[in-house]
Amino acid sequence: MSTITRRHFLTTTIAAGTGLLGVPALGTAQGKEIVMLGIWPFTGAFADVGPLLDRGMRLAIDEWNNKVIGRPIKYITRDDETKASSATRRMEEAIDSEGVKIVIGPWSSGMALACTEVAKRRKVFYYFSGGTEDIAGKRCHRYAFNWAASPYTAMHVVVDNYMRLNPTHKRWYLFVSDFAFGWSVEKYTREAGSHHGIEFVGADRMPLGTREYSGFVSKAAAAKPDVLCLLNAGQDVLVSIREAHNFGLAPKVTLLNSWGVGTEDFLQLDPKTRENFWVGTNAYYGMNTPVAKKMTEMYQAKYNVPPGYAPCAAYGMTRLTLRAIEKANSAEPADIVKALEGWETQDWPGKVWVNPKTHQTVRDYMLLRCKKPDQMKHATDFADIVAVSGQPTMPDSMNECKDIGSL
Amino acid sequence: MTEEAILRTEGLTCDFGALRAVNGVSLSVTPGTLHSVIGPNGSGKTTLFNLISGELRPTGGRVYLEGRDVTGVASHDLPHLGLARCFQRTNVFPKLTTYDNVWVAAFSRHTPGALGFLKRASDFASVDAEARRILDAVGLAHKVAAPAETLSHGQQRALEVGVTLASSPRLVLLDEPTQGLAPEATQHMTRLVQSLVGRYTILLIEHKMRIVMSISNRISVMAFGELIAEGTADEVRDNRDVQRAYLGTRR
Amino acid sequence: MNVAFFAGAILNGLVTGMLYALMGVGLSLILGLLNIPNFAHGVLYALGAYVMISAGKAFGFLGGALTALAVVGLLGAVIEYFGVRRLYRVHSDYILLLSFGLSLILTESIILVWGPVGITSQPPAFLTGGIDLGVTVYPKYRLAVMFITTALVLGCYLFVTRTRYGAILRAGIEDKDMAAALGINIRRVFTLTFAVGTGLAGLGGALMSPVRGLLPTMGIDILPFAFVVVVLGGLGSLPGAILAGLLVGVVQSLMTAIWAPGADASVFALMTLGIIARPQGLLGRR
Amino acid sequence: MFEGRPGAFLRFVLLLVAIVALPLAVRPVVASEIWIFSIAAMALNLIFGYTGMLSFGQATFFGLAAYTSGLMMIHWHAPLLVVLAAGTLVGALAAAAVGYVCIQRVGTYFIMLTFGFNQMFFFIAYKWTAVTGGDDGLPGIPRPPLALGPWSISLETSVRYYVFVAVVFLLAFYAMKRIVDSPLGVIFQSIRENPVRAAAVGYDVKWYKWIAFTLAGAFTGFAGVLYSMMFGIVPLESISWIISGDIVFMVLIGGIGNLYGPLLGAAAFKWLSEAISVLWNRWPLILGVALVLVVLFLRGGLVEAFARIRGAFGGGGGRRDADEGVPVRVGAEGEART
Repeated sequence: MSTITRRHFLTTTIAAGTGLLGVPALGTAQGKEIVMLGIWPFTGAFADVGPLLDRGMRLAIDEWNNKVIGRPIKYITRDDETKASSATRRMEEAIDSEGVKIVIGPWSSGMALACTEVAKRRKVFYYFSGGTEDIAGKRCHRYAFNWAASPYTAMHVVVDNYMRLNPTHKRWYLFVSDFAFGWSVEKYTREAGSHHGIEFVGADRMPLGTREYSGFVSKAAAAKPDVLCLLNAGQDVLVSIREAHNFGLAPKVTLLNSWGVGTEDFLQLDPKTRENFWVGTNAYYGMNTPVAKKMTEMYQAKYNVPPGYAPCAAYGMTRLTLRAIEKANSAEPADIVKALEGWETQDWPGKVWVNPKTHQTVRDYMLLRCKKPDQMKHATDFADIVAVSGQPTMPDSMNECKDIGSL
Repeated sequence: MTEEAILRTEGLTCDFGALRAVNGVSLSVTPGTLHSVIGPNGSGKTTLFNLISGELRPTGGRVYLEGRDVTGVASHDLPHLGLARCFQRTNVFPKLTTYDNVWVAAFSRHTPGALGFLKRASDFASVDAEARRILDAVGLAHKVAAPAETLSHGQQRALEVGVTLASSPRLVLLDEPTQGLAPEATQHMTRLVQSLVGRYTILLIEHKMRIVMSISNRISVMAFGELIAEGTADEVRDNRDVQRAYLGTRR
Repeated sequence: MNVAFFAGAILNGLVTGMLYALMGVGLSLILGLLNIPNFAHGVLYALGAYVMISAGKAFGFLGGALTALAVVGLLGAVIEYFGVRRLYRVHSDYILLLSFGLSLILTESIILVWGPVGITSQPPAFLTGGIDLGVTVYPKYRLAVMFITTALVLGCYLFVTRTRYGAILRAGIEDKDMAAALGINIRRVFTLTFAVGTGLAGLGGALMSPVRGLLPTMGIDILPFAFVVVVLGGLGSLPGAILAGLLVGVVQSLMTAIWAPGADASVFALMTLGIIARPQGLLGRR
Repeated sequence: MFEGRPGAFLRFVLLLVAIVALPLAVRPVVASEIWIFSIAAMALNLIFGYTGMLSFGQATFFGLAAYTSGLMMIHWHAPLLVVLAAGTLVGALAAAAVGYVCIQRVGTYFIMLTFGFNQMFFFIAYKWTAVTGGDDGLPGIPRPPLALGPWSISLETSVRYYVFVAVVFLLAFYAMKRIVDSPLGVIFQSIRENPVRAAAVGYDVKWYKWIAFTLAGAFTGFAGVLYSMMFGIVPLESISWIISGDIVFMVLIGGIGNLYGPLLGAAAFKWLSEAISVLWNRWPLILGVALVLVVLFLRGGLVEAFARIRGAFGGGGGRRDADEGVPVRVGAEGEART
């Protein structure tokens, strides 16, 4: 008795139905437009950095008033949500639906390792600035470049110069953010430290976004270090600084953030907490290169606050890319790559050389020391620049990028 | 050795904390008969049923089913040993169709082996036939495709019995099948229960005295968790203890 | 690993433990009522912290915390009145999914109103900095939070077990139909219970904001641990939730000190063992 | 296969149409994701819709299988079919182990146990950075070619991968249909409807719950492997309770207790989140609102919505269904095996 009851309903397949309701059309007009994607974290652990990166990239494009080699630039952004899955999905979607050929970002090294795979598979130009050595190392490929200094150089600049000024500080305790960035900077901090007989009295690895640092700080206090070296990132840096002060560890023990954002953190710390806080960074607005000075003026005029590492990095990468397009007189990824490889020029960090074999940008890294509140000439005169140097560069033998691969 | 009683309990006891709901009940049921258990509310009848059917674990005493000690055996094993029970409050599968209700009970006795599960449910002709036979027997043949929850109260009681019979048991425990039924439906249910005698041994809990007296071969009377009398309908009717138990004067 | 180190770890464990207890008590009240885990509980904790930040600017620390308690409690009442109440007669899984939907809405709303960026909040002036306890230096604010949350949890426990209204509440949780039959306006009891439960979560967020700082996802990070506390303590049992809260807090803190990677996973292993070993929880009945 | 049941045949044809039409409507990557998550949603539906157990930890099996297959492909360059089999096996074994513990409890305890186990495995994956890559996920997963005897078909492009995913989805769908149409289907539903009576008629309820949980783990693991190959990375999110929540979301939005509900739910969820996420960063807000509305007003999900729409437009010969008034419209698989 197979009466057709109400249950035998006609299923309209939702997939076919909803699909027709105006999903972004496949492939916009390829035409003359050069589409540049800035994939930044607007949510998640690095949500505060996304808007600053967006400012930096927009600043560079505005400087070129939205045109390069006579073609209009279409700048689009996507939110990677500080999650590897979202970064890949959004990047792939932007390549498919907007015809993106140039990708800059994201901010977190973990996301970068995911995005570089997509860039390799989809053969789009990819520029990243971050602490993981893998982009220009183990996972290098022809389409990917790293704007930041190599962690090897950076950690040597920080450790060598810090020990020069504090020869007796031999006991270091490390806080390491447990992802690609943290592992890389830790490896080279230890390597640089070995040259100075530094004793690493302890190291804790905690996930990015850790908020409960009390356990770690009391553990560090028990080890009686001379230096608490913060190799973590984002808000974690600020939380660990405050807890160090709450638990009476600082200011007795020096706080050193070897790969930091600088200005953005200084703004969120009150002057007393900031005193004698050492920071190594790729970009501090006090850098006296013509490009850096001009950029700082433009940024300060627009946002009346000095730019930190994030906007400077985004600006620097976009600027170099645009100049490479002009050098190659083409916006095709392969041409941009060839234009950049082996290029030696003056840009934000001063002298810049793009290593053709690893696509690592060889450039200066900075070490800063925060001033005492009474020494500050004005509200944003945060720190003295202790050292600016691009030496030593990583010996080729140590580099894991054996074959950069073909286009 | 062929045990003459299909079901035998020895000193069956069950405590809920301080309350002793069933106290040392020893009862035996002769195969092929309709054995009723009566007693005022709260005398422990349903608890006795739950002890026999494995719903509750007894705190003392033994239960023998066809000579095998089944005390404390899990309730899902008993149907495979020949015992099936129906519940005082209708306890069927509301969203499943009437047919599926009976079919699933019939299938549980059917041992398809591992590969059998790959076959489509509609491929089991023998189970299908068994389910239809029972649906006809309980008068629900015309309600095959209707979900059980849409049946009237009377029809649901009939389905309750149908699902119980579907496990093709040898001993059937019926817990107040006529509960809450209108007079006309009660008669229908009584005829149904009577039609089962002979093919199954029946242990019945029933409040309506006129029915119990007319259809029972043997009656056990319980009060305050204890067995106070047992015998044929006439013996029980004249027994002073039974009257006192029902009239509420304490012994 | 010297004494100072363990003392610090234990104290931290007690602070987080009391927070978990506070969250557990709120969750337990609602859980006892609805027999489902309230997935929105975490976000209400976060909302409390954010309301505290805004209100704190105007009314100071204490005023901010009380505003948080009131606002989140009120929101809890609204959620119960307009949403949960319609689902009492329906399968409890739907209430769970309603709370899951609400957690999505509230998290995104927090981001819309207060922005995605993490905010750090300072404790009141007289509670900043550390105090030397001889054994170890320990932040004054954390000690203060520990005492406040202990007082709150005990207050709540006494309210539920000693007062007349508490008895009505427990009757409602035990058997809502019977309680209604006895003439208790069960509707109002449930709305108020829900409000108290959520209010406690909001207050927990407000008090913990200076310790942990604010992030829109802070609620989601703490929710799993609040569940463990409730399940370990026994469904609907307040003393159980308090005991379990302290246990989980201390175990997590000690594990962080000894073998940090295993800290969080060990808490869930604790829950699983707990349920298998003592099915109804440490002090639970059902 | 559909002898005498036109409704079922019609639905299957519509499914085939959807499989062909989908990549035209949405990007192939999203279309593949829809079918991958349909498998995971079907698996949860077997436990939740059919057997009545709401598991909030399906991501445990999804993630474990994804990591296992990812590692096999990265380190041993294992072939495609081996990896799919391995992922399914891992999903099943993990589900058997976790399931055995969880089914000892029912209701809220069961939900929280599945959630607890999910969190435990999440934190293990989160901290075991050497193997799983921790927070950054496991990148660099190749997409091995489909080796069938002499032929070796590359799946590099997203369209080819879509075709492959659609075909294996159909196999998974057919397998699930056989399970649901087999006696297991009815037994699971009887356990959902009334576990006490199911035991009383002779079924060891825990044993069958365990079978359902393990089968679902196998399907979920299978989906996890397909997911790992799609983006070439296993993100930490694949084992986090967010994915568990999404899968529950899909089953509920689509409509539980029926084979096609989860497919509708997965399609609606993935398409909705893809379309909106590009337009508005706060898209989960809309999903939250959708979930609240479904729970309050449309508990049968899309399946019921279609039934109502169809009913409103003169539902043909179907007589008014007597249970219209019943608050819970859990649309049980309606075909009576007549």
